[in-house]
Amino acid sequence: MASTSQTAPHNDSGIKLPVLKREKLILNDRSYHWITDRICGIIENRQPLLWWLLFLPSSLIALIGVGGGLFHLVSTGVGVWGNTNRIMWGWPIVNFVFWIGIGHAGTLISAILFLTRQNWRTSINRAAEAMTIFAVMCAGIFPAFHVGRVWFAWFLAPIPNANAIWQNFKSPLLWDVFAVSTYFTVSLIFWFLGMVPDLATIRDRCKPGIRKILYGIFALGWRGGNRQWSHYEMAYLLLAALSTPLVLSVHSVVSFDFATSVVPGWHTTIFPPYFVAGAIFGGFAMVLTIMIPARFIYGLQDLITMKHIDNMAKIILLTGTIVGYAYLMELFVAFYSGAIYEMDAFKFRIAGPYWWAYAAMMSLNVLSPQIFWFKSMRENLWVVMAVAMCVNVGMWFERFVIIVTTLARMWLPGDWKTFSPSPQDQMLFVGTIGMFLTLFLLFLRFLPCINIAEVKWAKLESDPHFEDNEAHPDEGTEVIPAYQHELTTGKN
Amino acid sequence: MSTTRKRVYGYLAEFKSASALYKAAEKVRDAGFRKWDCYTPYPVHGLDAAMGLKRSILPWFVFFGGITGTATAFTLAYVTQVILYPTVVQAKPTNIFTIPAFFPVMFELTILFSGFTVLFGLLGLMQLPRLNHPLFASKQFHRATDDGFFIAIEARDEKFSPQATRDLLADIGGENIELVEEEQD
Amino acid sequence: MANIFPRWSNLLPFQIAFCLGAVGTGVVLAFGYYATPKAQVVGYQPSQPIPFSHKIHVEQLGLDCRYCHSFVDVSGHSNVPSGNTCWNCHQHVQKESPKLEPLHRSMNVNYEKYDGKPIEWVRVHKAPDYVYFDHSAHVNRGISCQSCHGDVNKMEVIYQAEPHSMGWCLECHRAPEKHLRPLEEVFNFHYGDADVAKYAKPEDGVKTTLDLGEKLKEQFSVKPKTSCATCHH
Amino acid sequence: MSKRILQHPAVPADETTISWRSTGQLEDTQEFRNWMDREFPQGAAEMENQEALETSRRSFLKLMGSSTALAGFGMVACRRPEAYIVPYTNAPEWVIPGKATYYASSLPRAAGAVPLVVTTYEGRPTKVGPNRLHPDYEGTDAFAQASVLDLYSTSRSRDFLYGGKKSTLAEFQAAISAIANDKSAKIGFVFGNDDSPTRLRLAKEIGAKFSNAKFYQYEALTVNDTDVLGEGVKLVPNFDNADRILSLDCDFVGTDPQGSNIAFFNRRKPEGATYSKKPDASKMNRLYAVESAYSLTGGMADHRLRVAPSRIVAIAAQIAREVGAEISVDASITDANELKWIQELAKDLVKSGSKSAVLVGSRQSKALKHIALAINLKLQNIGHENGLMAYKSENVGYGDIASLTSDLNSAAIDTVVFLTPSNPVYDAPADLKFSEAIAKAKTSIHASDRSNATAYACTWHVPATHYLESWSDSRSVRGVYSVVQPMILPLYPNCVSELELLLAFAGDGKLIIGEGDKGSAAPAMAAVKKTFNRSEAEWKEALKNGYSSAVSSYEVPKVSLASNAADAIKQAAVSTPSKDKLDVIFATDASVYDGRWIDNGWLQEAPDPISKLTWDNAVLIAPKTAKELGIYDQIIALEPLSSMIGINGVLMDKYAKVSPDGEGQNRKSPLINVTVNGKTLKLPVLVSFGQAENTLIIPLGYGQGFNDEDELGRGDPKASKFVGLVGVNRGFDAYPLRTSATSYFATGATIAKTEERYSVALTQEHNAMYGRALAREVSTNDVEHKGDFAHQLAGVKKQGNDSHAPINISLYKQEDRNGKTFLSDPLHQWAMTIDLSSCMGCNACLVACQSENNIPIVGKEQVAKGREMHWIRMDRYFATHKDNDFDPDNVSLVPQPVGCMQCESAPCETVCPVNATVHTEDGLNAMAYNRCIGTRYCANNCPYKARRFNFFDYNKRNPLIKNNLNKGPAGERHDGEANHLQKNPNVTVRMRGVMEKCTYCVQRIKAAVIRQKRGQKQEVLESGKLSTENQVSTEALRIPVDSVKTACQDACPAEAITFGNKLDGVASKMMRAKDSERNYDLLNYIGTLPRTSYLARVKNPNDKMPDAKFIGQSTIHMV
Repeated sequence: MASTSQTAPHNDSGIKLPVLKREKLILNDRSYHWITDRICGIIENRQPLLWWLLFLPSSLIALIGVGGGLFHLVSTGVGVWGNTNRIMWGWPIVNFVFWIGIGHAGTLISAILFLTRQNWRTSINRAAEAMTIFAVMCAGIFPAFHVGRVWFAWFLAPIPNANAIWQNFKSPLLWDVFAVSTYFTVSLIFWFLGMVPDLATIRDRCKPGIRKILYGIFALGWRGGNRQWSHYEMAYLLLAALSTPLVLSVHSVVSFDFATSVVPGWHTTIFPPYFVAGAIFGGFAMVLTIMIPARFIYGLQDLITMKHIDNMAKIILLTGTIVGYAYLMELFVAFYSGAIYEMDAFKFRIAGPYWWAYAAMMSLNVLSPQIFWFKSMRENLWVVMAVAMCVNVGMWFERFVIIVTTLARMWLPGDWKTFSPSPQDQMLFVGTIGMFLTLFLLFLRFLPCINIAEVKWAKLESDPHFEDNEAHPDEGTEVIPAYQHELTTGKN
Repeated sequence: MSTTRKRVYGYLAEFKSASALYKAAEKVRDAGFRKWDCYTPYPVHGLDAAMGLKRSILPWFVFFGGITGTATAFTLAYVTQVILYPTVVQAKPTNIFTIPAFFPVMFELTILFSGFTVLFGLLGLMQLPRLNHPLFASKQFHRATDDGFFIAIEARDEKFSPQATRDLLADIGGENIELVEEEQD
Repeated sequence: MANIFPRWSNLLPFQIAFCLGAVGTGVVLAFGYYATPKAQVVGYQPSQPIPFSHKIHVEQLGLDCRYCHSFVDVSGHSNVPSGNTCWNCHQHVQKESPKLEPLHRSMNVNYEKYDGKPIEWVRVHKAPDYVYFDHSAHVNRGISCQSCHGDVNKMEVIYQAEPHSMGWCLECHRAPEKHLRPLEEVFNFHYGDADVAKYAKPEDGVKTTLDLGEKLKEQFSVKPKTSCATCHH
Repeated sequence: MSKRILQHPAVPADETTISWRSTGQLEDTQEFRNWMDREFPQGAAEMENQEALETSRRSFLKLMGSSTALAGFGMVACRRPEAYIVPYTNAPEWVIPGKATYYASSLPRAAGAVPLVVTTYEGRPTKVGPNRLHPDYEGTDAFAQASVLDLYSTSRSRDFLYGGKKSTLAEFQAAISAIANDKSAKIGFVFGNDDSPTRLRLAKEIGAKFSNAKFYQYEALTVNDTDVLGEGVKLVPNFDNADRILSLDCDFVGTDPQGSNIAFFNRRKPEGATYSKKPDASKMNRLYAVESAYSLTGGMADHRLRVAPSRIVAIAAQIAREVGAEISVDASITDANELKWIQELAKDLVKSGSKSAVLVGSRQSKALKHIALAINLKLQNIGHENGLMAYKSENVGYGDIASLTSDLNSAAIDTVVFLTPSNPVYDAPADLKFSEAIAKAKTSIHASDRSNATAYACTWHVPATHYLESWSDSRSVRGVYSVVQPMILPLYPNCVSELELLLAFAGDGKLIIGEGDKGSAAPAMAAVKKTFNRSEAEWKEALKNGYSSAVSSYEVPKVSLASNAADAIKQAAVSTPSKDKLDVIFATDASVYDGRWIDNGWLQEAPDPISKLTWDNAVLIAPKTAKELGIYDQIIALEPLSSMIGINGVLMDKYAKVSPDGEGQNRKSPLINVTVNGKTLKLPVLVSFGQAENTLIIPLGYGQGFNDEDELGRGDPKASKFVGLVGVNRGFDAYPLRTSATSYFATGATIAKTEERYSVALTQEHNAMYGRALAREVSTNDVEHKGDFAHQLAGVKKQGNDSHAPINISLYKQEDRNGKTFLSDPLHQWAMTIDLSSCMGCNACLVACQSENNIPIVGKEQVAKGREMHWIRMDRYFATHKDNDFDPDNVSLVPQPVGCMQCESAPCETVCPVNATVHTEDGLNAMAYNRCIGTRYCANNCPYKARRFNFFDYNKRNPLIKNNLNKGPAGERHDGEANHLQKNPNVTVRMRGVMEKCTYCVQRIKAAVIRQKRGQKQEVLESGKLSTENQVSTEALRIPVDSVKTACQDACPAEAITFGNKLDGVASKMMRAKDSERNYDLLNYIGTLPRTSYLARVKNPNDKMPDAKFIGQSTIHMV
């Protein structure tokens, strides 16, 4: 598959480059031009067959699942879903929280890692941000169409009306509306601004024609002058600074939907940190799920190196452990409350009608990442991929446990009833997965999936004082090309 | 080939590496030019100093943008919830003690407004979008977004002289020096 | 390489932005006007099967509202007079008038086209189905017909004078004094500051209808509610 | 201001007839149009038409007004649809458009007419309530409440049928005049068991006219006591005087009414009927119940003994012996516990002597009735001052179904007229082979409002009027003369009332329907008036009050043991069932009674009070028996133990796991074959707690017709005609198992398991409280604490979790920025109490709410999913004292109606993003439907789960058609618009996607408040002074104490619900109840400050009884 990745390293700057004593983020002394070529190549060359094999089915699923599903829903009523008078929020909200969670890693990588000067982020942040945008789009579908009268959803917008009535700013749901829409908008800005220089690159490489014009328009006439760069860098820094609290706030606000209620099992102060950790956890898992195949398909092993994967695995291990702690703390808080309702809520989670969901959540989210304590496991891509998939599933189950299990056994036993999802429920969820894949594949097809400018900047010689180092001769460290490394460890 | 006289934009010179560009920039700066710029495929750190650029004022825009957001959210919430039509929900007060409930929205709008100020403030400062620019007419300029490092000195600069400037660029190591002229359309 | 975009394109983005802005504002304004009940119903003046003139009956003949709308202070629903109410007079008065043909149709047994079918008046004032407006609750507490239906006594053909939107209702529920009257004046379309003297002494500081309204608000302990269930159930 | 003059096309004269086609398929008939003209002779009431009929609260008026529908469209569609106001031409008296008119009437039935007050709007009845003026006021049960729906039922019979084919009035007219003029006709009339003086008079006239006329009385589940007490005599409990009551399988509060229970329930309240006294256990009555399966009566009982039906005679006999009545029956009680129980019971009865009452199930064997009578006579408790009263009706001299059958077979009669509400071809005992007998008749006429099995078996079917459409009279339980007057002319012009038909026979055979010729008085009314035969003034009075004391009521006979009693008792079969000789009880069903309510959606959807089953019947069986018979491989427990990690015995605890039959829409009960009397019936089985072992309970009245959509493929094109959309494919018909000998219970039944399962829709899947002390009970006679009642009362508020829950303290003051507090209304602060001590758990409140608040039915599938819409639901909990060693399987039953609690600090409100549900100044938790966008967050956050969501357009799309709801816009609408005529015009009809819930009947509150203001104005004007010289005090605007009744409260036959204004203080019954020590808040722990509170149930056990120390303790000593 990764045929294009086998091109031999060449160095057109002529001179022998001494290297500082640290592992390079870009292997094999790739030149600026090589980087440009390789990344733009993805867009300019014909897509590998695999791309079509993924794109066609997923777009079809998206069309039927989301398009068809929503049509039936709106024309007929929320009753087509499995929700009942007992479980008023069923799968739809489970899926909403699931997707919103995934939508966190992107901005996190771009913003927090940027602020903390983690240069290794440069080669994954673009894709991660794209993922964020698409995940939030998928997430948005659920709450939006979840309301019984979606044609009156504009009641949520504080616009003056003849009824002289307003929204209820005490409602966590209203906070949610503001939080999610803000998050989406800011992420979009962040993503787009980050792409402008790369769009210019593509523009300048295109043959004249419609594509050149389109890229030209979106590149806004970027010239790469330093008078632009200086503002641009500042803007990027600011956005990062803004997004960091934002990304933390969004899932906190989502968790308020539960934490501020009186429902036993929801009414917990640890929800915000617990949800945020969970979101980062799930988000990184999804990044890995998508990037590992992508780097093979497009031969980006030199840009997305084992170091990146290793780092992400470590983050998953950390956040996974935090989430595990939260799970246990919940139990303790319930026990400590001394209230039968609280205690039962968790008793029923563990061993009640949905014990399997709880078991799945525990094993997939808390146990599976523990394998990352071992370096060898972090270096084995199959393992990493497997764990990432486990976490994706596990996080869905976490939301299922929180929402469905709790509502099915609330205060009055006389009103207990279990929940069963309708086909439309499942259709829509699968549909959003299809939609997510479709959008991501289109992104790979038409937009630079790696931040060209930043990757170049991550090269050592990008430092203007680089040549000053010639003073003290340094042969640099021997580095095995990443993909050879994989050939030895990963493929068995 | 057109016979009409073209307006000169200025000189465009290429440099072989970021370091070379850096050093050259310092010289151009010292030569006292104002209307010139370095073109690089990625942000070369320290180049601002080398060019003698001041720190971007964008943060100030954003600061005030953010303040506006906070104020908007607070006014919106307070006026509608406490003054215009206070509704009784879960026996929660509709007076100053209600304000904590407004914090999430206030926070979000602060971020949102700041975000927009960043976007539009930046576009303003970079004077983008500008789809047409004389430099695009240059044969080699497209490498500025790939692996080329350029300096362009504009003819509008009062220190500009067709010969001296060209020599200057040559001295500081500029290659493929090119006189960029604006296209007629 | 050459410029892909012509020079004039540099202004394009700004032009586009400007146009969009203009259009957007226009749409908002348009919506703001047409989406409000005012635009929809105020001034709604359909033609009626019988060109009944409130002006003549109220202003010239001085009929009380309740002569025809007999249940307005008893029922939540202000009734439109039954055919025989009209017939009482019009079997004697103006009985030749061609305008009254529909009345003859439904009431006059001797009329050759008599069919006994009721007259179908076109509805002018309509509260939405989810709003429960009770006439008697207002009329009996000193709110005049005039407050909601305008100067009916001046209307040749009846039309809707007020928006009847929720916001409009709330205005009065929050400040009823503007509309409160002595119960005797509820059906008087000429009520004004001149009449105040009848009910209060100027030396008490009660000169205008508003002053009187303030006074009555206390006296009748009028405390209109603005919570949902007041009108919606 | 600009005036838009819009010219509208004149409405063509023929518009009316044209656009009738546009409304509803079903009412689009000539008859319906005619009816319209006749109902409003001079043109319709005020009409209007705007939006879709369905979502309009004025549907009815719309329907009427739709004669001019669409006239304005096209012209002004862009603005607003043209609407017309169509006033009366001649305004009828009494009708004020927009105001309800109330009429007194009564619902005739076998156990005595139910006195009613009927609410009508512009001539259409929308709601029935009890008539409190009536001497026999008894509240209303679910049947009475639901009866109004039958009037508008779309499956009502509209046409004459001849041999099952549509026929006409004219043909029928010809047919009966032939019979009526043949004096020698061998004609038989079959009446119901209700007592109608006019019918009696006409029957006599007919008897005089036709030499060979015979008269019969038949209702499937009604047995009169002729052989025991003498003809027309019945014993009626006199609960005011009954201190000790023994029910021998007599469900007198439920399906076996014996008269008004108001007094009984009032004496369940230790503070007295009006909560005005100190709690005093000695003033309470004590109920002993001996029964096989849980009935509501058993639920109320202080001491309950569960025995198989075939042993009840033995128990009764033993009691009789202990009491000292000399009767001989070869049956003895071996079980020591039982014996002790019986002895103490007997002692208690003897002690109370004449202040006791022994009631026996009306369908029980004669032997048992004799024994009961013997006991009563011994106790000398029959008489005015005593526990029982005997009454004698003149409504006697009728043959029964057996004699009818033999007369038909022997051709003693060849013409038969069925006027009974029952359905003999369907529900007559199987051994009579009634359908064969009826086929022998030359002419058979069946008059009913349902074209059921009998209708098609007869030569003629006559569409009968509903009791709200017809003139008649009836007698309540103690014989008080009660009028039945029509609220409305027959909805369908062919409908004939019972009296009209009889008049035709009595007269020259001319059938006059509705009003007389040329508007002369209706003949039926004339007939009733003739029977009444008093002055015009008294007649008017009778119509006004709904009854007349001027007419003599029942006489009081002397009752004595029948001569043949001894023999009858001797022959009494006493046996004991075993797992291969099971007892079967053919029970009266709480939803369809004997099957006559099969087409009533409200009743079908109202869950069975005990099993919580909707839309079906099932055989009930005790958990142990179910295990023994191998239906389940473990004993189904109240709070099943399950293990955490699969291995039994490891970490066993109550994890609220799903029952073996599944839960919600996945619940499927096993089907078993029940074989008895040589017949076999396959039906689903449900485990029922507190039921006697080796006993099967099969409710009757279901399975009347199936079409090809039936889950078990029982489709039958012929039978499917017998029922409407509501009644089709419902349950299983047990009548074929039933013979005249075993009409109540049979012995020797066997069952066989099948592999099949059948989906059942339960509204409550978990029967226990899981240690939560939700529906609390206490004992007057707490044996462990030396019978300290005070101690028990003091503990009520501290039961369960509340024993250690800290008090909730609010951080902030409840006020707005001007310091105005929230619950600021100085006039009214509404609140409610529900007294579990008198609440028995019937569904009257639930159905009353449904008819008051336009609540739609949703159908079996939706109920199974858990989407029923009842604003007030009836939770029913079983609980048992953790170390009950007397009979641990005899769990106690505590019902708990749950509606919106109107929490002062309501969690639902704060989470609504659009302010659709907020609090009002007078303490209501308001719900603005038109603001709701349906996020359903409120319902999640409601701890009581009192909120209901319109998942589909239940009011628009017919939920009963298979898969119809999922078709959305393509789905079929409700067939016809008649059901919209029932809607309450003062309550919005909710559309899909909207949340709804109980609002304390806010429409009634508002009406009362406005009425009060109107009254104020009158005073002001009458004062003669200028209005401005009058001071209207706040107090003057407060409505009179307890003058508003919510629908549930009004309906409640147990007066368990009180509602009122907190600011009235102890003047209000509600506040006195709240001051009771028994008063507690449900889920007080959350601190929602609910305005609805509960009064703990008080059990009044006899401390001598062996089970005394377990009674009324189940929520204190929870398992």
